Amino acid sequence: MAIRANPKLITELEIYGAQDVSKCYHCGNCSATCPFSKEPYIFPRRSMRSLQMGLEAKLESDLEPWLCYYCGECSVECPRDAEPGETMMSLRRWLTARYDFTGISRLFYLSWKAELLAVIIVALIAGAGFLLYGFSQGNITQYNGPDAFLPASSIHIFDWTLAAVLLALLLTNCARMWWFTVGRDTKVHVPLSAYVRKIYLLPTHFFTQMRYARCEQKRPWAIHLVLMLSYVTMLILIMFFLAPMWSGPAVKWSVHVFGLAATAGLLVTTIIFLRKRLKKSEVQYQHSHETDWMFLVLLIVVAATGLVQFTLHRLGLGTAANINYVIHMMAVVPMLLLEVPFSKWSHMAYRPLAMYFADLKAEEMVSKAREAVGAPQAA
Amino acid sequence: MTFEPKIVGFLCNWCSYTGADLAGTSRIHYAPNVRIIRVMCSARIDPTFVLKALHDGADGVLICGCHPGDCHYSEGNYKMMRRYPLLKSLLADYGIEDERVRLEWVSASEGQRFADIVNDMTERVRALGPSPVKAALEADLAER
Amino acid sequence: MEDLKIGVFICNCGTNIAKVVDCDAIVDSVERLPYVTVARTYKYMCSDPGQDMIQADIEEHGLDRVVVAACSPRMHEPTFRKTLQKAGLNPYFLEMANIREQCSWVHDDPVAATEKAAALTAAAVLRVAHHEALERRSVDMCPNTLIMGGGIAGMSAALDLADAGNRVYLAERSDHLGGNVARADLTAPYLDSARDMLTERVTRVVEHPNIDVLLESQVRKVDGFVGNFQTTIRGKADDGAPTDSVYDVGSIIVCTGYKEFDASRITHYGYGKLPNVVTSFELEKMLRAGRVTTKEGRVPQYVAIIHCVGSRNLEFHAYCSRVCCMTALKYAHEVKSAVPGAYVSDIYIDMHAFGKGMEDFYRRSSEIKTLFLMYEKNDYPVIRKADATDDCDMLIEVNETLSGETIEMPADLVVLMVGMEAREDSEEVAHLVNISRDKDGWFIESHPKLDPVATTTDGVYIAGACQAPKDIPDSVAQARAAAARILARTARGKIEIDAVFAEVDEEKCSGCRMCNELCPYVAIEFDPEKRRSHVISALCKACGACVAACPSGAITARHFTDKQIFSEIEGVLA
Amino acid sequence: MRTGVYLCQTGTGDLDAVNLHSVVSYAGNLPNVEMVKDLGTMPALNIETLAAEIRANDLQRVVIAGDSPGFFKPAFTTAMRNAGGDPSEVRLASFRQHGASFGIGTVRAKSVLACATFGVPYGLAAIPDTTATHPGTLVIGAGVAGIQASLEIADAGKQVFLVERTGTIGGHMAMFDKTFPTLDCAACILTPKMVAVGQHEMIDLMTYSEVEEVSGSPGDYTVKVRKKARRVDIRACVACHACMDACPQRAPSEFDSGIVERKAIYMPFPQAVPNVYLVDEQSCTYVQSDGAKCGVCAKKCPKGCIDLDQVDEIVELEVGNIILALGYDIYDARKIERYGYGVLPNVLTALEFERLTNASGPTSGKIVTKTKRFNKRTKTDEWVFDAEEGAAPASVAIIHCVGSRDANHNAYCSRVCCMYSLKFAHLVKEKLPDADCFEFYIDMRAFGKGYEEFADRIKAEGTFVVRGRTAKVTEQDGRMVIKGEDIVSDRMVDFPVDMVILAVGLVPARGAGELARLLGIQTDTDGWFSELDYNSDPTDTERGGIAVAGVCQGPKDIPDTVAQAAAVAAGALKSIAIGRGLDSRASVPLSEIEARAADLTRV
Repeated sequence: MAIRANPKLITELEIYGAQDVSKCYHCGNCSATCPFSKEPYIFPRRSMRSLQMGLEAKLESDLEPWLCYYCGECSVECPRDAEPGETMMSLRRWLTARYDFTGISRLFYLSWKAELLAVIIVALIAGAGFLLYGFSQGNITQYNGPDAFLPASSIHIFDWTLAAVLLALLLTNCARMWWFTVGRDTKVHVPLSAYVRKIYLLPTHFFTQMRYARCEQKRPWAIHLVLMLSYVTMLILIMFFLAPMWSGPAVKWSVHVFGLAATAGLLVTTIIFLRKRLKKSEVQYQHSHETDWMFLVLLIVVAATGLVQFTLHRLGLGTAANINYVIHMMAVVPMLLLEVPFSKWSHMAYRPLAMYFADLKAEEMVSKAREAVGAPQAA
Repeated sequence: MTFEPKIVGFLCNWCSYTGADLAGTSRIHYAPNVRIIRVMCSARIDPTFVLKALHDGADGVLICGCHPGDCHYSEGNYKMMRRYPLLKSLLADYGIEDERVRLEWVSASEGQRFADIVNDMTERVRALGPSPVKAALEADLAER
Repeated sequence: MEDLKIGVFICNCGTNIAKVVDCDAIVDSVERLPYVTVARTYKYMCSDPGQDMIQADIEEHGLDRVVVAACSPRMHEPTFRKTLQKAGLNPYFLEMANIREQCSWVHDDPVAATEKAAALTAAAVLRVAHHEALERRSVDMCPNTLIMGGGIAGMSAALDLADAGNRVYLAERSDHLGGNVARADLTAPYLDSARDMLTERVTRVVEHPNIDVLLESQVRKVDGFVGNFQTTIRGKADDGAPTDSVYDVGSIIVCTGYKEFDASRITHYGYGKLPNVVTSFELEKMLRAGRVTTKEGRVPQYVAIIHCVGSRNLEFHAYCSRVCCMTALKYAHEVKSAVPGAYVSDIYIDMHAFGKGMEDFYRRSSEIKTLFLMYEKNDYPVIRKADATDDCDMLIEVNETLSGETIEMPADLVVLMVGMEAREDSEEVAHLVNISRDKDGWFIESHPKLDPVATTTDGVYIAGACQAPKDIPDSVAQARAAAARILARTARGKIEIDAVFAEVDEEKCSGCRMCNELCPYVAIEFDPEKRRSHVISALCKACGACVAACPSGAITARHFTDKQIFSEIEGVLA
Repeated sequence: MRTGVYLCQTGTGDLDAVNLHSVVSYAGNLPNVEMVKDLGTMPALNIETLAAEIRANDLQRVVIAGDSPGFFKPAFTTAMRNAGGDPSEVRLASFRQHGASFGIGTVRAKSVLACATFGVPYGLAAIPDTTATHPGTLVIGAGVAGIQASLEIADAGKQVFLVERTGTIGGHMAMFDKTFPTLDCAACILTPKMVAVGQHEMIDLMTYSEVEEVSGSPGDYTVKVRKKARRVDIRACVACHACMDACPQRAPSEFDSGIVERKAIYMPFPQAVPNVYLVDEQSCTYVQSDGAKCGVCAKKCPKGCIDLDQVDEIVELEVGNIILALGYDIYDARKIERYGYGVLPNVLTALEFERLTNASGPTSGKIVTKTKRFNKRTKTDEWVFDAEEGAAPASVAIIHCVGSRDANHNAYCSRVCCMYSLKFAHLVKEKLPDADCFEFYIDMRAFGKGYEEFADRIKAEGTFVVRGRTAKVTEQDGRMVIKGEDIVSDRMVDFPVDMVILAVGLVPARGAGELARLLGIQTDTDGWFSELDYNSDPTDTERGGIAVAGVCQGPKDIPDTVAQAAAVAAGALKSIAIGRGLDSRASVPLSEIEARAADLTRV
């Protein structure tokens, strides 16, 4: 059955960052250079091909973009400067938009103005909400205790509701991802047992990012790992240990040590990323999409205000602490509400899932492919 | 003493004779039994040349031309190629062993190949012993 | 045989020969041979004193034949021939025995080597006795040239020849100069103006005092041989009536070019049935008119270009037409320029961007987002009408090898890159000037590397796309190469004929005409009156094929006569 | 005729030399020019706007001026038609095409533009006057191109000075075994030509010599040639190898592309012309020690024709024409580390394989892999070709486009690699029928007469032709592991072979750029000599009496090279025939071009 080519798609992908894909003349260098390119997942060339021809359905069902960590080797070796690495990155953005049923993600990728506006609005609403709530029932000078401006208990409830919303959004998108990549694939059928058998892959990939470690340079992997772990630690602290975090002014090392470590981790890694993106010395940081900046900016604001928050509180400056906290939340809320489900943060969920799915499908495919092993056939 | 065959070689000027010269300039040693006669093209080699050589006491005849497709005169060697089987069948009728007359393609860069051919042919002809033609002619003379 | 005096000179070549071969022994052995008057050895025969020695002996002993036993004749035959000449002897009274390359350098046993050297020298002595005095002759060379075909190749050759002061007759079948290039507007890969180039060429040709442009003219008859052809050309008189006129020329250049492949022969492309399937030349017209639209007059949104139409396949032509790839890329650029919004796709097998500037041109074509689809040889794309619901007029189904998918490419306008084909009159032309054609009908050059413009008929040259598909620069280069050949000869004014060639003894000739067919250079002519064949010495290259083949032994090869070779055989076996 | 001038640049041409502002103001003052507009680089043209503009100024002719204005022409042609004008009145003023670079840039651009506004081809208006031409011709480089050109001219009875840098003529072609697609042996074709050159009375052959200085003007050049000290008397030497046998010093043989060694006093190859020895001063102990050590060859020479103290000699030549036939060098494969050339023993360049497979090569044409050998002099293990000990490779991989078609190396296509790679495949299959042979390519460029058929034949012979250029070569227990993508069968290539042949591309010969400066001619961005006009004048150059032939103008195969070489001969011969040749194009002043263009429009 013939697939209809769509020459227009390539133009759409430009906005997602794939500027040079049309230059590719298919020498196969990139796929051969890539440490992850293994049968049955040969990339990035094939993805570039599908993109050049605008085979949307095919691209939508591809897991390859998620198997690429953009070490940049392919882009360096490319004889036509077609930037295969950047193309894969752009495809990840495009896929994120495709998985997202709300269409918000697509909107953000296509127009940075929209994203900025959304972030500002959400931030303002959040800020206003907290202030109203605070003044309605508490005392601005009080940070914690009985008549605190923003009592930990209610923040706790707020966090949980936020998490629920966030999770709901993310899960639906993940479900869609599954449907596009595995569910509706008629060629490969993955038995339920396999899902169960390989479920362990999810946490391993999530917490170790072990695939990334296979890249030629190890440093990017380390940085990513630190960032990711710090983020998760912070999430856990806020979700489950909010009260002890809140307590003070005396430092409660049992929790705060984690908090501080995570904050440090976040700060350091974000600063590293910012520097790399500004310097543009390495291929993978040469072309930055607006969403990349937004993500980093929000993150550093959150981390910084978080730290300030901690100090003010320890110094017992209630009023300042409360105001700063509101600012902190003005960054946190849009980040959780917009970035995590609709933008770069969603990779945290999609990547491990992709590895998991890829593994499941590979089992089936490889067994099929086995028949045709031997010397390459004459063209 | 061992029998030293006399072999007459007809070589085309452009490929084979040049190849034989190359064997020389590259100092590739080979059996001294072949005496080379230069012709412009293998197509010039009249079957009577071969008969004449055998009649005058040659124990073998070696014919060399350019590889098919390489002929300086575009297709002379093909003419030789076509002529050769006829010549061979004729010689067979005369009872002259097949290996005494040989057609080979030698290019201007095949000095080594030429040397190998000469050595090989010399060995084969030596194994065959003196040409029957010589003996027959002497006998013939004796009768008269 | 009259009383001969033969001198034998054996070179030691330092130790090169003397080390293995006992040169004095050879002297003794050859002295016994008939007619040998002097036999000497010397350290370096090729050195000046060596040559002086030979010269002195010739004069002193009145030698009339000379044998030099030294290195290969391919090395020093010219040297010693000159020596003989200096001594007033015919240079062909020399024979060399190759006792270095083919003796001392390849053998280590002195006895055997000396024996062989002696035999080779003896052979030379016996042979030289039968040598005849030969003279290099020369025939007059008519400086005029007939060029068949007024395309870019023909005009380029004409200008070179005419600039050098030679008369050129430029015969063109059609009513205008320029050939196929005149149909193009821009040239790949730099998109330079083809029109400007032609205007320049045509103006110079037409205004050139030494060029006679014969439009609507056909060559009807060619007689004679190199340097002296009589050509009959049928042209139009002022009243339009056909008139034959005869031109004497020394050389002929065939630049008859090519014709485009007839796309309608490939049914699955629907050319002639689907209105919006056009050939490259038809698109060229649209571009020139500034009107790139479908037959219905709509501006096309999708334009597809299909490569190798009639080329590189089993059904039609196995060969590659060489220019289509770049022309296709040219169209990709031009269409994008003429219809900025259009999506151009380029359906190809291999992208032949081999020449200067071409790979860069290819890169640029992808930068402007031309979509390249690759198909397997002999697995053609198929074009069908699209459905009403589609946003395009046609759909092209391609088994796309780079993705391994079967792709359906939308198209409103399909351009077929038709290949090059030998003109239908090529057989006639070949027959006229007596040259051969390959299986595809292209004229065959005498040797692709030695001699890419000459043919097996001396004095007749080929240039441009009539020899094989070629782009403009390569055609021009070839045309000028042909001109160079002719200039070299006209510069001398005469054609030197090597003294070594074949001759027919009319007494013996039975008129069987076997040799006529055999000669690769068609140098043997049959005279119907005498019922005898004779050799046109100017054309003979002295291979001797005819000599060996002549059933009545009527043909002799000068300097390689049966007598000479027989005595050489006797010599080597003595 | 109301004319509008638009300046549009593609930004690819070398335009630093053109002052666009002065060109714009110049255009404004040209007769008939109603409007001048500079649209800058790679403008996005809106056809309707253009049409409106043409209508508004009611232009009858539009001139597009720029580095490669052709790229914008169809847009203007369409606009012209939509505006109801005559589409054929869109003219091009191409700066690149007519060599508007270097010093002449701006004035050349102006002349080209002027002609276009008059609707006259620049080539027609800018024909230079002729100057008296000296009958002698200098040919630089004695490869097949130089040899062919020299013979063509000398056979016309005209004097040729043939200058060759190395010790022998023949160039790269002499190193080849077979030539594609006919597979006839290179030596059979070339040696007769070489001998002819050596014996030709009209050719003054200067091997081991280099052009030092060129002065004078078209038709009358004075050339200083340095005849490097060969240290062997060409006329006396009879090529006995006494000297070579005696010589204790060794160096890699250039002719065998370094796969074997030669002596310090050597003959490049047995069929060299002139067929005499020469001393390589770099490796000669005597020369290096300023006569203190060795000198044994001179003592051993039976003819005493070795003069180790010989010094360079400068000769001065008077010539009318100069033909450049420098040829090429091959791309240094070491620059592409991922192929491991120079590190992995059995990764060879194409030229090395040519010598390996050549019947007259070090192994007499036997294809073997290298064997490890302990070198007593250097006290190190080294990999050498040994016809006896060397094992025949069971599998050979040929990688195309090495250093070519690659933005990181040479962006251009080297034109010959596809075909010679196929030839290699054939030779491997012919000599080792059981060996597997793989070709890894991007596009199979079999464009010439009989090439496509040849490619088909090779595939039929069982060579695996794989689309997808190999990305890297690594070593694994003595074998070369190649890694790439087999695009057509959608698989990764990752298996070991015994020998890898790199189809290295061609690069301009060493010193080509220097010579270009010396002669005042132009080279393109890749360093190849620029022809006067890509289409109509592929062999002449900007400078009168100087022509280019063969690969030094751009990569070319042998038939195209030979054709071009003969073509340059035509140029030289015609000027000699009438004693006058064309002057340089730059000799025609702008004012005169304007004048000529003006009255050419009248006729």
